[in-house]
Order: sequence, then C-alpha cells, then structure tokens
Amino acid sequence: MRPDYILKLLENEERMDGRRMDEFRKIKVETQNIKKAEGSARVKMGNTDVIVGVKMEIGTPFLDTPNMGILKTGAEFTPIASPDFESGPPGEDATELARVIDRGIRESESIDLEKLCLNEGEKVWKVFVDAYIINHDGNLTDASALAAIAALKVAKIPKLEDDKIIRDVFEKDLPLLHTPITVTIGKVADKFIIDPNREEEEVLDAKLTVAVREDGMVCAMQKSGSHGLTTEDVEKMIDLAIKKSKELRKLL
Amino acid sequence: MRPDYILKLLENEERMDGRRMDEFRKIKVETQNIKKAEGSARVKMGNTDVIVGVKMEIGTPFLDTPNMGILKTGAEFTPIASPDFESGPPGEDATELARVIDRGIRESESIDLEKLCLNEGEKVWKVFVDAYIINHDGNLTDASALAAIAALKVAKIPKLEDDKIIRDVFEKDLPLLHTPITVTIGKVADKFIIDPNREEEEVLDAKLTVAVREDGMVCAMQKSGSHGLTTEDVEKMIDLAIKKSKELRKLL
Amino acid sequence: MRPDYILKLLENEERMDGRRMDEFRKIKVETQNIKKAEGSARVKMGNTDVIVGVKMEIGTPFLDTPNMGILKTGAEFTPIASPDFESGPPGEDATELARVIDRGIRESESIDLEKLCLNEGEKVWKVFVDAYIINHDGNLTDASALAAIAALKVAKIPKLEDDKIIRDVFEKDLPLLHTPITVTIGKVADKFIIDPNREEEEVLDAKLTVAVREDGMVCAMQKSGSHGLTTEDVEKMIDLAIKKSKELRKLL
Amino acid sequence: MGMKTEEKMIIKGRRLDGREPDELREIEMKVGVIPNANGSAQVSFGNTVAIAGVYGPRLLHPKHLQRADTAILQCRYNMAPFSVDERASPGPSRRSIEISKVTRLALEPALFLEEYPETVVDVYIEILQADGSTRVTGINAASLALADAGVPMRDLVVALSGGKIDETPIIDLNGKEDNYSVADIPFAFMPRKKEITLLQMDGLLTPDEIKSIFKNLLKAGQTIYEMQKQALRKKYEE
Amino acid sequence: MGMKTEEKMIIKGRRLDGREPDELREIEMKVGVIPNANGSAQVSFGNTVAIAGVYGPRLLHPKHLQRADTAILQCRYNMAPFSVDERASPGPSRRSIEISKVTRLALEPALFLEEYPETVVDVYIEILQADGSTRVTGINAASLALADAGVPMRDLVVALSGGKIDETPIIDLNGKEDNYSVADIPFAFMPRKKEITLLQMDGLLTPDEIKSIFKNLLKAGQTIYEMQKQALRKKYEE
Amino acid sequence: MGMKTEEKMIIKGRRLDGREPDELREIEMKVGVIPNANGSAQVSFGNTVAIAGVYGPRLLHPKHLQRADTAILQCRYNMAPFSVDERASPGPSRRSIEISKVTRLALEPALFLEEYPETVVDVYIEILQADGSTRVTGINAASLALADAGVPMRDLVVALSGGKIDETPIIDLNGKEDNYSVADIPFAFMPRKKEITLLQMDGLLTPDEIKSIFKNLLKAGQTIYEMQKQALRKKYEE
Repeated sequence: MRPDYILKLLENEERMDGRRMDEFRKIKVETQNIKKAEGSARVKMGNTDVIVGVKMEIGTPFLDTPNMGILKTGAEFTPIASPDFESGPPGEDATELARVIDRGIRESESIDLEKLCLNEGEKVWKVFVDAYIINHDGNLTDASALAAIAALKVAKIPKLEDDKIIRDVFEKDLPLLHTPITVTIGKVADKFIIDPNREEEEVLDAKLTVAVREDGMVCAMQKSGSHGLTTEDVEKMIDLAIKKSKELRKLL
Repeated sequence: MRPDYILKLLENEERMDGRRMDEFRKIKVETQNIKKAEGSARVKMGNTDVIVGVKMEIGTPFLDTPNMGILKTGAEFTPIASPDFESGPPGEDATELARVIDRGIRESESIDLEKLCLNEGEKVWKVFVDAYIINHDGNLTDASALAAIAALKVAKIPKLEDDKIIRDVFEKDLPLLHTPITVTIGKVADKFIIDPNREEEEVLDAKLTVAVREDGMVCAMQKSGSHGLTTEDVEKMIDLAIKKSKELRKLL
Repeated sequence: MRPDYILKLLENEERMDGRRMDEFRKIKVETQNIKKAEGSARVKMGNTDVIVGVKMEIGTPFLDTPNMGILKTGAEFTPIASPDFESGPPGEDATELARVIDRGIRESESIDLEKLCLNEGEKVWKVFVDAYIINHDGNLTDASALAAIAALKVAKIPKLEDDKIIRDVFEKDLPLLHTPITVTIGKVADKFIIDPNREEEEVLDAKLTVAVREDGMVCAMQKSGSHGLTTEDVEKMIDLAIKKSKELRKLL
Repeated sequence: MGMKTEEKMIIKGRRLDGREPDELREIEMKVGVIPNANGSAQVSFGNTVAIAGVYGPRLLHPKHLQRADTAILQCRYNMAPFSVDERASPGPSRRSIEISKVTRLALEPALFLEEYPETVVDVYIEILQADGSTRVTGINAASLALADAGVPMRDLVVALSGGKIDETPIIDLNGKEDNYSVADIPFAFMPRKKEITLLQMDGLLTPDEIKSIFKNLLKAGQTIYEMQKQALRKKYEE
Repeated sequence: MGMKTEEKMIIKGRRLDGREPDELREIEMKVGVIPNANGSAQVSFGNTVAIAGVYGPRLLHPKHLQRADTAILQCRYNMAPFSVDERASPGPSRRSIEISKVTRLALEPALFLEEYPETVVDVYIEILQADGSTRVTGINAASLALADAGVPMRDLVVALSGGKIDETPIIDLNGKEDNYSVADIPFAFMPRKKEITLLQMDGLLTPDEIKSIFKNLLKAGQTIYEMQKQALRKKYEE
Repeated sequence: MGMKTEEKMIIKGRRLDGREPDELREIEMKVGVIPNANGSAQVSFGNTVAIAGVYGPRLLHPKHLQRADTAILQCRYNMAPFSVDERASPGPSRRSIEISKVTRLALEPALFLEEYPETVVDVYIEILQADGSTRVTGINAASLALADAGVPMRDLVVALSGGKIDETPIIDLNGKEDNYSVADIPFAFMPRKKEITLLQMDGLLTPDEIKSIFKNLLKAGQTIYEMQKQALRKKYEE
C-alpha cells in the first residue's frame, strides 16, 4: 500500500515530504567533532546521519607504489542505525558502499599520496577513512561520500617523533588536490530524482551514483537497482549529477 | 524441582553435599604434570577439573612497554568438559574467564615482566597461560586461577641458544613477585557461600570474584549474576574472600 | 534402487559404463593451459575435471629447515563442480584431499626443495600447488594428484630482479627428483576396482589410496570409507595400485 | 591498573585536567538521537562519547532461541575505528566481548524482561570517542535509551568509574588517568535501592580504600541520576 | 583508473597488443562445459578466462529465506588462486564481494525469477586466468550458462569493458591497459532493448567522452551478442 | 617421513629411548576420568597423553541434520595449546581437521549406529601431551570412552603406529622418531576379525616392508587390546 502510494506520487513528480524531484533534504555538515580522529565530519541529510573519521597511521607502501601513501576506506552499518542492520562483519551493501566512497576519493586523485611518503619503499602514511552509519534513512552513498571529503578537507597530519606518532600535535594539513562530490540519481518510471529517502529507495527502478570533480570531470560511476537504464538515461543522469554536485560542494 | 530444593537448602544454610557455607570442596593441586609445558598445574575442586599450562615463547614487546615481557592468558571450554560446551571459538563466558584470570595475575604484579626483557624494544619473553577445562562442576574461576598461579610458581625459563629455544633445558625459574589468589563469593537470598558447584551456581543471585595478594591487597574484582548487590554485601564478600584466600594459598 | 543396481553389477564384476574392474575411464592430460600459473595441468578422467595451478612466490623458510623451499598444497571444491558443494572455507573432504595430494609430493621427495633456497634462513621459493575441481564425477584424488605432478613437471621458476619476481620470464625448470603417481583402489563385497565414478563411490565399502614412485617405492597411503580391510586386502590393493600406476605414469 | 609513570597525576589536590578528586567531568546527555531506533541516547563524559540504540522488544529469531517465560536481553559494546588514538580494527575483541557481557548484566536487573516472552531487546552501544570510562559512559547511554524505548524499568542504571591515583581516591577517570592509575573500578547501580549491578576492579586497593571509593561513587552517582532523569524529561518537554 | 606510466600505450593508432582502439581481443565461448551443472559456459577474452556454472532453480534452504513471489538469484564471483600473477588466497575479498553483487544486478533484469517462487538460482563464476576485464568476461559466461540451464530470459546479457588510454577511447581492456588506463568502464547490457544492467566507472572522463565510449561499447557489444547466440546454437548442433 | 639427520636412531639394536624395535612404550589407560561425560578415558603412550570424552547418543540438533536410519558419529581431535613445544594456537588446523575425519572413520565400523536413529554420538579427543603417535593414542582413548559410555560395539578399536627408522621396522614412534623416521604408519584395527579401520602412511617403503610392519602392528596391537579390556574391567572392579 504505502510503496504503491509513494510510487504514484513520484510518477506525478511529487514526493512524500513535499520536495521537488531534484531537491536535497536539509543537509547539515559538521566537522572536527570527533576528537580522537585526525579529521572528521558528521553529515545529516534529513534523517540520514553519518560520521566519517579519518585516522593516520604509519605503514609500509605497496611494492608497486613505493613512494605513495595508502588510502583505506571502510564502512560500517552499525546495528544502531536501522532495525535491518545486524552485528557482524560488513555485508555486501556495506562493502559496496566503502568501495564506492573509496573510488570517488581515489579516482579523483583527491589526496596527494606522493606527499605522504616518509621513506621511499619503507614507510608511508596510511589514511584510514571510516564511514559510520548512525541512522539510515536512505541515500547513504551521497551522505557518506560528502562526510568523507569534508573530513579529509579538515584532516591534519600528526607530528612524528622518532617514528612515533604524537597524537594531538599536528604538523600540517592533509594534502588535498581535488574535492570529489558524489551524487546519486534515482530513476522511477521515466522520472529522475535525487536524494531519495529510504522509503523512496524501495520503489526506485535503478540508481546511478556519479562522482564529480570540481573541474567537472566525472571520476566514478556505479549503477545499482534491479532495472536497466538506456544510454540516454545515463547521459541525463550524469548531467543532473554534475549540476547538483555544485550545490553540495558549497557545503564544504 | 531440584533447583528449588537446592535453593531451600541454601536458605537454611545447608548444602546438597553437606558442606558448610564457607567450606571448599576437596581440593587437589598437582604441578608439572604436563611435560611439554614450561609450567603446569592441574586443580580438582570436587568434580571440577582444570589444567593450566604455561608456555614460553619469544616475541616483540609492545611499543609502550619496550622493556617488558608479555603475558597472554587464554581459556578453553573444551567440549569434553560438559554437555553444554560446544566446539568452536571461545564464547562470552570463556573469554570472560580468561580475562578474569589474566587480571588477577597482571594487576597483582605477579610476574616480574621487566626481567623477561631480552633485548629492549626488540625481543622479550611471552608467557602464555592457558586454562583448559577438563570437567565443569562449578566455580571454574577459582579453580582456574589457582591452577594458573600454581603453574606460574613452578614455571621455568628455557635456555636460549642463538635465539632458538632449547626446550627441556631450563635456565632459571620464572621470576614471580606476588601470588594472587582468587576467591568467588556467591550470594543467594541473604546468605553468602563459597565454591558453589554447578547446580548451586544456577540458583545464585549474584557472585563476586575477588583476587587477593599475599599482602592482603585486593587486586581484581568482577561481579556477575543477574541480581544486584549492596555496598554492604560487597564489603562482606571482600572480607570473606580475603579470609578464605588464606586457605587456598596454603595449597601452593 | 540405482545404488542397489550398481552394487549388484560390481558384485558380478561388471560396471555401469562397461569398463573392466581394473580399467580407468578415458583420461586426458593437458598442461600449461593456465597462462598466469608457473605450471599447470588439467586432467579429465571421464567426467571428472580438475585443474592444478602451480604458483611460485618468495617466502621465509621454516626455522628447522632454513635451507629448503616450501611446498603448500590447497584444494578447492568450487561450487561449480557439484550440486553438493557449497561456497565457503574448505570442509573436511577438501582438506583431506589437499593433504593427501601434498603427502604424495612431499613424501616421494619429488621437488628438490634444497634447490629452492635463495638465501639460507632468509629467503626461499614457496611452491603453491592448488587443485581446483571443475566437475566432480568421482575419484578426485587420483585425478588431482595426477594433475599436480603433471603441473609440477612443466613448472618453471620465474626470473628474479632485485628480489622482485619477473612474471613470464623464466630462469629454469622447477627441479624435480621423483614423480609420484597416486592410485585409489576401491573395495566392494570381495572385489577390487579402480577409478570409481561418483555413483560407484557411494556403494564402496572402503578405499585405499596409494602413492607410488617411479622406482616402485610406496610413498603415501590413506584408507577411507566406512568398512574395515584386512591386511591381505591391503596387500593386494597395494600391488594393484603399483601395477596401475604404470599406466598413469605413461600419460605424463 | 595502568602503567607506571614518574609524573605526578595530582598536583596541589587537583588532577591534571583541573578537577577535584571527586569531581565529575562535564557531562552531556541527550535522548532520542537515532530516529530509527525504538529508543536512543548520546552521553558524553568529557571527551568520552557513547551513543546507544535500543531495538525491541521484538520477536526473536530463530525461534528455538525464544524463551517462553521471558524476553532475552542482548548487548553489544563496540568502538568506532576512529574513537581511539590508534585506529581500531572493526570486529569484536576479547575486551569488547567481556564488556558486552558485563553491560548486559549491569542492565538486566533493571528490566521486567519477563513481561515480554519470546522477544529480544537489543541494546547497541557505540563508542564514538574514547577518553577513559567508556564502558560506564555506554551503560548510562543504554539506560537512557531503554527508558526512551519505553521498556519498563525498575529504576535507571547509573554508571561511573572510581579509582585511586597517586595516593588519592578519585572518580570518573579520563584516559590518561586510566593509564596511570593505581586502581580503577567500573561501577553501575540502581540508585533507588542502591543495588550495584556492575562492579569490576583492576589494580591494588585495601578493603578500606574500596569502601571509601564506594562512598564517592554513590554520591556522584546521585548527580548522574538526576541528569539522566532531566535528560528524559527534556525529551518530553520538546 | 590505474597507475601512471611514462610508457606510451597507443603507438601509431595501435595498442601494445596490436589491436585497434575499438577492436576486441580474440573471443572464445563454449557452452555446456560442466556436466554436473544445470547450465555452464567457458568464455575467454584474450588471456582472460572465466567459467560459469548454474545450479537451479532449486528449492531454497533454509526455508525462511524462501520468497513466495519469486526465485532468489545468488551470484558468486571468485578468482582461482593461480589466475593472477601473485597467488590469490582463497576466500572472498572486498573486491570479489562487490563484483558478486554487481554481477547479480547485471543478470537479474534478464530473468523471469517470479516464475519460480521459493527457489534459488545459483550462478558461480570462477576466473581461471585474469588479464583484465574479468568481471565482464564472467558475466558473459554467466549469461550463457543461464541460457544453457534453460532459465527463461528476456534477453542475453552482453558485457564488455570500455575506457580511455593515453587520449584514446578503447574497448576490452587487457590487464596492462587496465593498470595504466585513464579510465575504465565495466559495462553490460541487454542488446534487444539496449538496457544497461552493469555500469561502473573508474578514472577521469568528461560526459562527452563517456558518450563516445558508450557508442563503441554498444557497437562491439553487438558482435559479442552474435557470438553468444552462436555458441548456444553450436551446442544444440552437436 | 620426517627430516633428515646424520644421527643414528638405532644403536646396537636399541632405539634412543632404550626400546627394542618392536617394543611399546609404557602404556597407561584409565576409564571414567570425566564425571560429566557419558564415557571417558585417559590413555598415555610414554609422554603422549590423550583424554577422550563421549557424549551421547543424544538427540541431534538442528533437526534437519538428523538421520532417520542411523545415529551420526562426530569426532573432534584437538591439541591443547601446551601439548607441544611451541604453543599451539587454539582452533582447528588443516592437520586436525584431517585427523578428526580419519578418527571418525576408524571408529565408525565398530559401532551399531543404526540402533540410535536421529541421534548423535560426539567423541571429543584432547591431546594433553604430544610426543609422537598422538592420533592413535587418541583413538585408543576414544575406543575406551565409547565402551565406557555403553555405546554397543562390535569390538574395541586398537590403534598404534608403525614405521621404519634407519633400516629397521619399528612400532609406537615417539616424537623424535616421528621427526626422523623413513616412514610412519598410523594404524587402527578391530582385533577380533583383524579389520583395519585406520591406515595412513608417510614416507618410503617397499610392499614387503609394509607387510613386515603389519605383522608387528597386529602382534603389538594384541597387547594393547588386552590392556584396553583390563582398563574397562578395572573400572567395574572399583
């Protein structure tokens, strides 16, 4: 019943909370609110609530990139966030979320990884980006990706003394080259919407997540949902994502 | 039926096996009965039967204690010990048991960990203390903790040759500074008992485990059970534990 | 019904596919068909289909054999191979299979492990032998062991440059001293058969797997199945295995 | 008990963060912070922040775990990867398994579980920032979340830590004090009848010292109790 | 997007393996390669080889996972330990978990799952050799295996990769091109209605570049579609 | 087969521990050592000590694993962390998984499992000290524990190891002999009908050498058989 009603609304370009099809929910971005993280941000998009913490650790570089720091992205669907989430290792959806966030950051060449090399081939900074879902009311991808880039923008590199990290004393900002913004476009019937809440997500035919750099380059895409899309759909969705990414970028 | 009967007995300060409320079951402590361990003890408290083996290995010290050896305590509820135990990784109760044994040893400063440093920041002795439950008839904590300290008291440090451990040739005793004794006090109705067997454990309201050093210092406590205790209860239970710890200490 | 019928046939020394009791199914051995492996072979025995890939990596030797390379054997019952196989870590049967293949290679002293030492005590070649079941129609052991030795025979050691493996450039053949062949003999009623297919395996009383070297030495045995064997049975089965191993050896 | 240090932790009667020995850190409590949960709360003691969500009572699956006479209480204590100095790997540690168990035992006596047979009450505690006393901060958040969820309770559960540092009994240990204390006591109780439901202790204390710490805990616990009640009232005022 | 290199990847309009930018590698497809499976296929794109087996529709256990209105599709993408340069440890990685999911979503729109309530269709994909474009090779194998199993389908699912290297849009990236590409796009579609069912992208592209790559993908996809149909016909001819 | 050594393992016809080639170590067997178990036994061969506990036949859960025509036998072989020179990590290894399986197959032929449909018989073997021949020591303990549990048996299962060291066939290998043997044969049989239920072999032997070792095994096995029977009688005498 309820899904049918939501679907009918969308077909008429109406939404259950009165928004326009291309309108975000109210978004709140707070940064540096996790004291133990080297960088952090909490993003609320309507009732969706995500914290991203950035932690810096020392590690060994990969063999094929001996002069580059390492980015590691995780996502936890904590069971506090939804009656459907369960304790245990990350499932398929949390794994996909982490990988989509990761690609936005990595493929946009956001972090200047070469500046994170401490000793070529031996010691580099590892940047852990962990997304922690506090409340799930849809569009976790955009909220998490926004929190991730917001946290990276304020993240700092701690001081090193004899190879030991001095927490709470910082040397400089984490070097960022680009700021990717991720926007997911939903398709239902022949309509496109942005920022679906959880009930809307359930009636969508398909979604396309698009990460866009400040210079307009698309740096990552991920289709999901159980229906197909045409190339025309995709092209429209990319254009819409680029357009809406500008709104989100202003929040940083 | 049976639990009700046991409960009724206890309320009258009687026990199913005729013991006084503050009387241990028959306790037997055997040491060095596991040939491959650097130290070992088997404790029987009535039908409860626990083996603790101490193994010495070489390891790397923790970053923040570069000049100290490492203590690692484990507990296995082997499925031979009870129809209720299952194969598989340690559950909640075995994990708690290991951690309670560990705290008694660690907080009493029993092992002189600084004497276990071989090469500051690089190489130290690791002391593995593993409790192996052979038969579970209640009061696993006291039996295991007693076996642990008994095993540590007889444990020896093997010889090293070119950083290789020569098993069966020993250089000296494991350096011990203190001998903690752990006593668990049960509360049922307004009565206190010690060394409950398994059927008695099931009717207890609450338990308090207290580890006591030979100088009378309390070095660890752990409340369990589904009912609360008052501070007066706790104070009485601590006093009783200290008193009864002297009996157990004589068995070492 | 069907098992009864197969059993009846076997009691009359007949087989469902018309073979003699001591006759293999049609066997096809292809080598070097996996381009990314340093050695590979695919063996089809009737409908049983197994790929073995050999991978070479650099590792640290074991403490007690500082001058020897390392052999690691794995087996995966991929779920594509049978409606009964499931995703997940290897079960009891896959583990046993891997260990039986491993023993044939190891105990025959097939690989000259001393020649795989790069730097005594520090760096050696690790030889990974992985059996991958593509279709299971019985006698996985003989098919997998045959694929394993066939893959080892064609395996090559890649070039090293500054301790980095240059894949696709090879320095020399993997040094082999012996070629073990594994033959499993089934027993049903008082008859012996070889190369049982899956339906035949289900009616067997017992099996004996025997690995034989080219010089006639027996190098590994493993009994399986739910019935016992007499020493006379075993002796006959060993003789038959030695005899049939010669046929398989010709396929290498 | 923590590591040893030459450093004085109490100087002229004041702790390094300026507190008196029996002074709590700044405490914040907010109820109803997770819209999806049946009940929730966020509690901070200084820089230690815990958030708790309660789901249930809801039917327990699989069915063979159900109990005909009572609800089951399940608790999970978990630390966010970014809550500590060195990033914590996700997944349960032995420490978090033990804390989850003692947390359950700390809360159970406050609940009328027998009123909801065949169901489960899930209490999830996430530590967002760890600066000492995380388990007791989590229990306070859980107590509020249970009340917020409308689960009938005999009393709220109030939790805090006590201990001894240098020669002084203190309460509400922060992270540094936790590391260098002579002893610490995680503690929870139901104030109405003064029933202790969590009691652990690490370190070295005489029975008299324990008694003296208990007094401070019960007293400061009363303050926390009032704050819990006020946080609950505040939700209904909004 | 891959690593950076000074090396030119396109020389005089030809790729390092001699191909034109819009040229597929040699493709082989064979249906019915696993006797035990209800359907199966082996597909190779150059040195990338995938084998897929389908079991089902079969009754789903345990029962509480069954759905009364539809079959469930389960997919597992897995790499053989010997399929890559450095031996891969068995067991799922985060990468293979994600690929398993997007593979399922790529296949699902092609199936009439609602015709088989309470059942499961299991699609297992094993990568035997990995030289780029493994997930799309696997999807082609899975598409054929499903058809071979007789599972009713709206259309076959055709998959291939596109991307950009140096300044040139290309298709069907091999392993080296995957490592050094500016961007790559794993792509699957049902040719009859040109419905895209898999779309991912890594790297840096303008919207116009994406459009241009789509054109190449749809065109080359048509070739793969014909090969799939031929591989299926060939089975029945034998 | 073990590692190579220059050391002679047989000197003047005697093994390093003073035994003749066909001499067993000192054997101890005690039945009824675990009060909670339905049956139990502790068996030592020299410094190798195994303890076994049997639970069942008891109803098997979950129900879908039950078999209407027979009981299920489950065996677990496990080494205590302190049973070996270098501390063993808890949890199953590939070695212990294999040994658990061959142990089950070694015991199964002795049992009338069909008499207890829908149930399970659990046999747990813990190695307390490992000095060679642990799996056969465990099987002897399990055989006694099953008899002690009153599970109906066709015969006891007698187990021991044989092998070859230097040029000599031996029985009952200790740990050092196991490491340096030319070959070793774990072996179990039911003496009444001389049915072999466990047979494995590592190393290098001719068929004639195997025959000769079998003779020694059957002969010494008779001694162990008598000891098993005596251990069982002793329990009832007490």
